[in-house]
Amino acid sequence: MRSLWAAVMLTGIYSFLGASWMLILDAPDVAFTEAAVGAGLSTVLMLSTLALTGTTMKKQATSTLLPLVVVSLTGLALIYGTADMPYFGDPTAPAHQHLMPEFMADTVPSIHEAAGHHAETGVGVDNVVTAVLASYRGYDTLGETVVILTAGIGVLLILGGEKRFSSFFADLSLRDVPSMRHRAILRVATKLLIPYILLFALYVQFHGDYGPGGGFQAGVIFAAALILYGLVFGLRATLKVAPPSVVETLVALGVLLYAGTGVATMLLGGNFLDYSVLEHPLLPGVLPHGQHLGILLVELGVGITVAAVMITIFFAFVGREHPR
Amino acid sequence: MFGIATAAILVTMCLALVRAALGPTVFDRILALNMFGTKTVLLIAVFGFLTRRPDFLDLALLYALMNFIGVIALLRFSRYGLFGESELEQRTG
Amino acid sequence: MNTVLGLYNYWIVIFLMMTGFYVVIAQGNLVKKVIGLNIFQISVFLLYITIGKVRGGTAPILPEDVTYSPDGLPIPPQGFDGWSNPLPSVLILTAIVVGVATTAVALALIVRIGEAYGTIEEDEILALDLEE
Amino acid sequence: MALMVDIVSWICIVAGSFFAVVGGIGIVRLPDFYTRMHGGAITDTMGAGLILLGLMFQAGLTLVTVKLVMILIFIFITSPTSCHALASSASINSSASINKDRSSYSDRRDSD
Repeated sequence: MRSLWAAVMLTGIYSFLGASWMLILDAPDVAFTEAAVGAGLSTVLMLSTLALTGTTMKKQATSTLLPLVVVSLTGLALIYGTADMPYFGDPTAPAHQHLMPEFMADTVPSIHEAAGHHAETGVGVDNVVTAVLASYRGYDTLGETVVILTAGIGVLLILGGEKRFSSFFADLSLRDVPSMRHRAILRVATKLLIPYILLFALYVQFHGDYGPGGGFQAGVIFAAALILYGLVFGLRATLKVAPPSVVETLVALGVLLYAGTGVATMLLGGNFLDYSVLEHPLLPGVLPHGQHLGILLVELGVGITVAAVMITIFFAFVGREHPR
Repeated sequence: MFGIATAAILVTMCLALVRAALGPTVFDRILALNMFGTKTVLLIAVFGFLTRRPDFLDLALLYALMNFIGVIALLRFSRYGLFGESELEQRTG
Repeated sequence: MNTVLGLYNYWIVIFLMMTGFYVVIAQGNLVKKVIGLNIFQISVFLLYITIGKVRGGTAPILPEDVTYSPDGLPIPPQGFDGWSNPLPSVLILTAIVVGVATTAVALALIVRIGEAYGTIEEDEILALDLEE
Repeated sequence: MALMVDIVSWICIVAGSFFAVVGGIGIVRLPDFYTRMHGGAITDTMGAGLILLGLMFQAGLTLVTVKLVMILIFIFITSPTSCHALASSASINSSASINKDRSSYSDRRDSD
């Protein structure tokens, strides 16, 4: 396909399809993330890159035979390798024998935990994926959050040049890139929708313990709301809503909250990110305790960092566009 | 019943894909993409009932949202969009 | 399904993976390469998710009124035989967001390359490098 | 009573599926972009509306219905908006490709 633009669009459809497949394969959390990220954010990022670099590609001069041979051979080797893999959906597959039963048995619904069952060992959230993500594999998730932070800083360094970040953004606000301001219907519809999108993001953030959702998804949805605002109202208006200095602080604050929770558990006598020690006497039955509280804090940190990094990346790309 | 709905939605999705592949204009493709997205929303809603766990409808809402953002972004960044070629200057190429 | 055909999920994933791989090595345009990497990435995600699926299982989200079997395992809701594995979901969930962050870095690099060289075609960039 | 609700929801879902397929055929078969928008719009209004209504009857007065209503409202706001944006940018950029489409449309109409 010559038009990169159509290629990006079809990638979006592919991502939608992939997400639907993930939903059917019992992974609603992943489908949630993939839909938000693949179909929404990465499409926006690729399109903004195309706006900067041109939308057509030149005809291929080299032969496509060699790559085709290489790809076919690799594919055949991989298919040969699958012969030893467990069958699709096999409940006795090795992946389901180790750790998974422990995760399932130790995670109890929050209601049970409040009633005192399993309280000393279990993680009291309904969504086992959230429990594993934030508690059993808390170190790993901390690492991932730091990777996202690093990527955000990397994009700023690459696109922002040698200037300080805040002055880079101060520059941006002086220029105005094309917006859809003059489109009345779009503007009104967007204004109607954005509060509900933000509310939905908060719902996803705090409902992640009970159903599909959590910090990663909520952060992306929150950023998507601001990106929608930026697409319709222009960069200058968005910079007023989300001042760069605030976003910049939030990028670091999220990771700080996550790691700070870990340090707090250490100060309370537990291990790093061992939330069982986070017990407190305030409002029993209303405020979450122990593991649940820790998961809530950690997911909040993840959500803040993800949202802030995505907004920063969007600013950096859109701000690079030529002023009119 | 849910089976019928699922089948109908899948057929519609395929038809939308046909239009996305055929084109011929860029707007036809966006239209097909938009329709594909709405049909995915419906599919997820019906699929929840089909598998007797309809608690995952948040996903359908998210899909509808992302679909909207995608279409707006396509119109915003493409030179075919609401600004035309003259307004959004191409840096290179 | 316990024949060799029961491996079909891996074959689909491998086909998708190789499509992405082909785009990466056959296309000269850098944005196209990133798109190829994206396709590859999503197929790796799908690989993990298909491994996590258990036949007759349901999503590992416990209903509020869940009951436990004598060996301490939660009993799935009516109509299901088990739970799907939550672990691949966790791994992939974080990987997706990290994936988009790294894609953003790649795209930022492409933007800078486009500004410095005036093109994002690989062969033209190499030719310009040779001239220097 | 339960049977009545079931029958109503059946009718809604089947009718919605019918409209969805009709719209799908429309988007492939109709001759030019502006008429194809019509096909796309039918799946978004009648198709989505009726199917979601049928699902609401199935769910009864629960949280699920609330979510379905939210989805319905969302689709009913976003779908006309994006259609409007699409149509207006198509008419602004009445570039060669669109005109070509239009002429093929009029050609076909003349030959009929």
